[in-house]
Amino acid sequence: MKYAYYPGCSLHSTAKEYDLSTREVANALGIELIEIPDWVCCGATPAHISMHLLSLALPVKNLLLARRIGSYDIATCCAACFSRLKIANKFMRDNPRHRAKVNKILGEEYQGEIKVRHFIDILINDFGMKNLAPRITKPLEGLKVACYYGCLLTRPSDITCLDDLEEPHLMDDLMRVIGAQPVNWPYKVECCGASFSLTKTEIVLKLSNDILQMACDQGAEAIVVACPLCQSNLDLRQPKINKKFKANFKIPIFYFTQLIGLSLGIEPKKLGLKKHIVNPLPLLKEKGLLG
Amino acid sequence: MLKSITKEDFFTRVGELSNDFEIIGPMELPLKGIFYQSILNTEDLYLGDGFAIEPIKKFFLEPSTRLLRYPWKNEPGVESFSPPERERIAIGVRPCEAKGLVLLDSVFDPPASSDLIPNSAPGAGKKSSNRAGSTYQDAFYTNNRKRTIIVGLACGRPDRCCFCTSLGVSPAGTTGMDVLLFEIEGGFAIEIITDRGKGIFGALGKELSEEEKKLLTSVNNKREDLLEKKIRVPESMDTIFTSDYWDKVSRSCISCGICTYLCPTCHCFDLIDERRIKLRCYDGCSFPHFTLHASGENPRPTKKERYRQRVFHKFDYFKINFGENLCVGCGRCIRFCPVKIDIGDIVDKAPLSKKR
Amino acid sequence: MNVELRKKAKELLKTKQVEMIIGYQRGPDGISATPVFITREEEAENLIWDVYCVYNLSNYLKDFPGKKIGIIAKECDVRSIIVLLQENQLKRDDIFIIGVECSGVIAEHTLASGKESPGELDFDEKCKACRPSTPRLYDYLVSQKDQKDKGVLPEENPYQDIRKFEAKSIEERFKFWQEEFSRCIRCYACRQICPMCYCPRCVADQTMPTWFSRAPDLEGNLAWNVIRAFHLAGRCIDCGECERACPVGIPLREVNKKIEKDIKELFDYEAGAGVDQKPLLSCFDQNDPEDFIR
Amino acid sequence: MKIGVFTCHCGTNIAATVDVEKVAQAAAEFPGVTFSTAYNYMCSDPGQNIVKKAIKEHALDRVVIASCSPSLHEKTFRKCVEDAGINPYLVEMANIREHCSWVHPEGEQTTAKAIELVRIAVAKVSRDRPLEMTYTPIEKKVLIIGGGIAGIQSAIDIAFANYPAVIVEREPSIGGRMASFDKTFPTLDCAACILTPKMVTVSQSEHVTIHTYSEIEEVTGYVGNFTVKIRKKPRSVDINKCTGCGVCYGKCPVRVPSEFDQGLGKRPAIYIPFPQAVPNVPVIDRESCLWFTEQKCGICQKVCPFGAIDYDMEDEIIEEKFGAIIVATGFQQFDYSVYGEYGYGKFKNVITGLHFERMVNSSGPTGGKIIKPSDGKEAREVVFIQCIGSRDEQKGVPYCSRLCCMYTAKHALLLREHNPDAQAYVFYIDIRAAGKNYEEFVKKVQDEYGAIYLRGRVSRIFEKGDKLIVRGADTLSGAQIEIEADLVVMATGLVAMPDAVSLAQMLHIPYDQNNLFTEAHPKLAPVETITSGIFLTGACQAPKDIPDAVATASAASVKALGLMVQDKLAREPLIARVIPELCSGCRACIEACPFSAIETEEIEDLRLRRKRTVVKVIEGVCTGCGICTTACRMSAIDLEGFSNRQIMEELAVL
Amino acid sequence: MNKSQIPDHSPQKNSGDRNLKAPIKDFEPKIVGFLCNWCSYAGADLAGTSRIKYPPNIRVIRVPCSGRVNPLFVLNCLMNGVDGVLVSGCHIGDCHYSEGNFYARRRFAILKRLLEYIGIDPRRFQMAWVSAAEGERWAKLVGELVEEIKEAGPNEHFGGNR
Repeated sequence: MKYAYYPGCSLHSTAKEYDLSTREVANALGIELIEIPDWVCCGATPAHISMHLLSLALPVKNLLLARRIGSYDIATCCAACFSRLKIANKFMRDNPRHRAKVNKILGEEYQGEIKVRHFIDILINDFGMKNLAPRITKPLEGLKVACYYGCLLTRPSDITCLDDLEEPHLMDDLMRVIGAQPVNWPYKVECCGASFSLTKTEIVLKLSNDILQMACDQGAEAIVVACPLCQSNLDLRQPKINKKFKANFKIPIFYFTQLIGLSLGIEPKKLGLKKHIVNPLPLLKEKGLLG
Repeated sequence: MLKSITKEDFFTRVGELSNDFEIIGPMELPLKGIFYQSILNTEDLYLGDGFAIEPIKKFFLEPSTRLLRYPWKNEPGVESFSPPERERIAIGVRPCEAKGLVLLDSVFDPPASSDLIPNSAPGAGKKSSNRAGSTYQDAFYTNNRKRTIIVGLACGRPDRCCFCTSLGVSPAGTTGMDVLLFEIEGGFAIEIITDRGKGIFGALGKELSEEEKKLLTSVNNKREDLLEKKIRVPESMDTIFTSDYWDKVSRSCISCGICTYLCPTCHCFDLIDERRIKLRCYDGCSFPHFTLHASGENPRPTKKERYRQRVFHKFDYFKINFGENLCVGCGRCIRFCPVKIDIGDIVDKAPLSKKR
Repeated sequence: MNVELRKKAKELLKTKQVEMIIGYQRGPDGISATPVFITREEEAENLIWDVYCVYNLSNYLKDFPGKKIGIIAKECDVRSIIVLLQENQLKRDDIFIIGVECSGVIAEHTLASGKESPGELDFDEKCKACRPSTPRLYDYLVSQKDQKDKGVLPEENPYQDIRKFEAKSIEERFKFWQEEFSRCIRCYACRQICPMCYCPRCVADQTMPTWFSRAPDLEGNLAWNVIRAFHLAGRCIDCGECERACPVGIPLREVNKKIEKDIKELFDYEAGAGVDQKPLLSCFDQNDPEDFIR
Repeated sequence: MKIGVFTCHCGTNIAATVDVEKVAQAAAEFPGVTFSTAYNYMCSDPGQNIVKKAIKEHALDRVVIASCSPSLHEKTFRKCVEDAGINPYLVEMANIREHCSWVHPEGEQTTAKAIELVRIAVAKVSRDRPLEMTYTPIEKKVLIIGGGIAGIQSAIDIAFANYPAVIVEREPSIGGRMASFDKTFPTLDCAACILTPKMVTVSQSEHVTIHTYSEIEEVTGYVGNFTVKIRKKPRSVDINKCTGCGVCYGKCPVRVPSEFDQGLGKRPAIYIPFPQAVPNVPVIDRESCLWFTEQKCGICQKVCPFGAIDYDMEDEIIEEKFGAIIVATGFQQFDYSVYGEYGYGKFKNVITGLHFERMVNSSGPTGGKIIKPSDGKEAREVVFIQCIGSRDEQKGVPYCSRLCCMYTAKHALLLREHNPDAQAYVFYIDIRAAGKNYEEFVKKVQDEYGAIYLRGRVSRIFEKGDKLIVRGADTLSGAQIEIEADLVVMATGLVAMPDAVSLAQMLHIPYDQNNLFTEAHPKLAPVETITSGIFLTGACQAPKDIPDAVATASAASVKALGLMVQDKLAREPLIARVIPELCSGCRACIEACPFSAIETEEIEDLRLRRKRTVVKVIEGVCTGCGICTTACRMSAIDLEGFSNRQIMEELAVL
Repeated sequence: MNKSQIPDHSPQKNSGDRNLKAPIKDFEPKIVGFLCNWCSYAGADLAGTSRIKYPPNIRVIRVPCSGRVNPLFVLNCLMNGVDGVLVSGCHIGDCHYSEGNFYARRRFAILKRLLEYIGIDPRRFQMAWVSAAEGERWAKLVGELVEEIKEAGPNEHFGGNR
């Protein structure tokens, strides 16, 4: 199993632990990720609100770079990268006018033929949960998690084609396989306010507070995410939320890859568990999952 | 009279003649083939070894002839078309095609009344001539014959479909010709056969020396040897009329009109009314509707009957009526048949020994 | 593979699964192939299949109604069988399709140039627009293991020539077709060899009314050639037989392909796609283009 | 051929710009014309007498009238020449008024055009053929598919006219959706009180036969002569022996959710769907009956005093002939479980309007109490969401279901009536209350019953404790709203029955992209289909409330009765005609014919000397559109009155 | 019987010796319109009852439905020297027979492109939807057609020998 790996900017910076854990998990499961050499920006927020053509040309540039290393599907973890690459593919397939323009800019013929896959998709559909289950050496028994999918993983559903639009369940399925206990909660696809992250932080605080509150109300001890922006909003902003709403959240926010890594018996250090603002180690210790 | 002329002289003369005559001759269309056409520039004339796809027949028995017209008026009335008054010279006609015209004469311009074309008499000594006894003269055909001088071209390279010698035609035959050209080094040997021929080319060229004549004769004799295809033509075929041989040989026939339309001797036609004009158009016995009656009955309902009709008309019925086979061995029907049906083979291999 | 072909043919005849097999045999010239109709086992030895087997034999199926017929068919021939099935001209149970894998056949007219071996000969034009392939419908497949790689490559854009011609001026286009059609002698070989031209009485032969002139003049020839192509709209599967049969070299495929291209563009319709396909002109889509209507 | 040409001055209407006398003179020169004249008003009695007299005196056999548009007087002159002894289809009209004198100035050109128009008409008439009207017999019986309120009303109307009607109903009882309603808007009549008498009337009518628990298997034939196969499913109870005493279902040990009560109540395995069922004969649900599932029990058979229980009953197929068919198959509720934001149908306390109807019904499963299905406690805060599935191009149907606004208002009212402490919240997009007293009703619900109407969509529902959190927007105030509700009622839209398409194909009637049956004309033929003899009523054509369903039912009955009262069905002979010798049997025409008026037949082919299949036109069904004539490549189908020869002759003289 | 002799020129027709029709300046085109009975013919009637003037160049052939118009009719007109052909039917959705104009639209979309490909001026074959209420539109349409075909000039390729 080989994939061209597109980490994207977050996974090389703020979400380093997502990158680390993804590589560790892939390595442990024998999934080969070849990082696309010289990859560039995926065209997320700044590009797609300022210049449509640029927002297509950037991801296509990456796809073309990937094509050079062989005909592999592209694996990506960041929900925003996933979304941009998928959207670009759709335009290249269905819209001859845009296709012509982009191809002219990049000087190469591309018709949207490369498949873009989220790492969740790869784990579930290529590797398979049946094959994953026997590899679990340290099931995360007793850990109640709320799987939070955010906005870009499933929307728009005709482009992402990943999971159920309103009631996604793929991450819940994965958590069940590794022995954790996903809670049933209604805020799986609520907005975390990511788009206002820098401009109107108070909105983010409000929305993220609601999400954290709902997760706790439903008995979750941790939240699992698949998007660096979700993670940073829920994790990084917890102290501020506590201050503003006079709350006392101390709920760790994991990437799903980190928990899978733990269950596979990978050392916590290698999974970047220390890079979180809300320290997850006390919880894991309490649950006896670090020994 | 045998003379030799240079190509240059010949074409110059043709150019002069084109003032008074319409010149018809073969022209090569790239990638398409050779076609007889009205020639406006003498350079367009193709006098090589290749054969025209359509025979010269189409200038005599035309693919469609407008016969008469009845205008849309209350008063009933008919206006007939008169044949065009224009003199023509057909150049590059092959011996087989010229022989074909002679055969057509027996139908459309019977010899009894045709004194203008001396060479049109059917082969002497045959058992019967014109048993049909027809004296009908077709105004359009006769006019075309009368007003067209035929300048033939002896065949230099027959192909694998040619079998004229089996039908008594020679690659250098003069039947039906006014003039016959032989390609020789540097020009043509030209044989003037009739007075009409003499009238247009008589003043040209120089007599051939005896030696040259001898050479030409020997070349001519060899021409016949170049033909690979030889077939046995039976005197009569009526013993095998009911044989299932016809079913077998006609199975792959697709019932198109190529063999009949391209045949130098086929002359079936249909009378058609179109927009108050009566037209005579080619028809062919190979078509499924050839003998379809108004009642819906067709005495020749399948390919078997139709193909047998074609062979019998050519090698039996016509012989009974006019004493000759209605085939000159030009090979067109074999060359252009989309499914490679070979009438020569079929006649040759006909199981005649089988008694009825 | 000829061995396999003959074996299968014999078996079919022996077990009386079919009464006759329509196939190819070597022609009298020793090079080209001609149709052969086999009813006895021993005759099956004459069967061949190679690059010289140009003909679309499905045209003969209509000659044997009610009989069980085995037919040797390559991909393009099978497409025409599918159209005939669509149009109820054949019963599926009456025919046994011996499919042959085809990687292109030769252009028959080049045989006249004296070339003989497959290497020297050009592939037929029709094969350039066709992917070398296995027939889409068959009852038994004779695969062509040894010849697979000799196929012609599919043309990048099958309608390139058509588009080029469309770009010419209207006068040029008229002049071109006027010249081409002027040679037409109305022998109807194009019609007779076409498997789709099975009308009991073609409109060209009808007299009540006479639809267009039967004389081989400009009007008659143009009307005939336009109507021939039009009546094949959505039915022509580009076996190229009409163009091959034409004795005067009219590029009939260029008319057929034009319609093929148009219906693909306008209605996303491809002839011979499947037995259950509706006839192009007996169905419609609410959203068919109508930018040409005022 | 002796053609008479009659040119009309039409006062000065034609004569002002066309030299009429010149036209008449020119016409005399056309071939076949033996008489030509002009007159001031050709359509007047004296004018028609000129035509009749000329026909007699000059032994004319074909007539051309050069006057106005055929749409005005073609029928007049057909009648006129018929009176004079000529076949009425040997007349053609040259429209020299609407298409000439009125649209062109006076002058040579206009007269020349008039002459040419006459010329074309003379050419056409020369190719006319004498034609006779065709007649087909009519089977005097009407089939009604569906025994809901629309079907019942149709049957009553047809029986009233003393013609037989047959109702085929899929369920064990007639009554349809209406039987499960509590009250009806806007008058709040009790649905059962107004429906039951009709059910009784129809069941007691000597003219009506009811096949319940039956379905349509096959329909062949055409107007006046439909042959229908009806599959009678095995009821397992002999309808002739059973008296409806009810002993059997009292003793049945099985309890399963009741379909009639939308699963809110339970019923035995042998049951009648509701107390007023017609026929009042139980049916055994073989999927839950112990006799059929485990081959034991058999109590009902033992207790039945009449020996009516028959476990061995099998499917029975009966075949009947009908002259007309009324389609009244109704609708189904939109399945709201496609909406993930509303919980994919998983929340117990999210129900549909029909659930609510059963709950609010005092003889229903809750005895008229409005409860939370999850725990049976009374619901106080109830949110109603309108346009579920309606007006939603992505997941639902694009159209408005028309009655949801009204029944939601009714529900809000009934809620307050049954529980004065309850509060109704209604989320809506628009209020569509176009009907007699409808708007007043909605207003009353808002003003007097305190229902809170919120204009906006609900974006999400989720469970929190034993409450449902309903989050939505009030677009009028711009506020986001969250309501902690006990119960959410979905005003689901009306959509086509799941098998509507297969029925339409069986009947050869068209259906639209939403699988609703298509009427012949949306305005002028709203209950007809393009297949003559088949009529539509009720919600199978489009969502309809009860008054509309009843109105269309009566309309459809009148249309069907219009056929019933005729001895024979007269059809214009201007229809398609097959020339079998030219037909290849390719069936392109059958595919193209919008009326299914073409079928195959086998003929003996003279030319080929064998049998082969060709097509033929069903005379009673063909409407003469001529679509088949162009679908046919071989021109083997021609159209009488506009035949190929006629049109080609018209073109030949241009 | 009235019998007279008329000369016939070359049976091998060349387009060159076709008699040219009237000079383009005074050219009055002949246009044939196939009109469906229920919409377009009624629309033309309405133009009449409304007394809307339009050029007299059009000859109307009444047919029940645009789906009745055989391409052979159109071809016959063009081959016999008619300068322009119009097929007019009901607007989509209005067909009296519900589907006829759908078939016509499909059929003539192909024919129109084919005729253009063969080199026949696209102005010579046109299609329109005219409803029974569009008398004005009918008159305008005929006016425009006549202008367009005047620009295209006489259909001199065909029908010269008839």
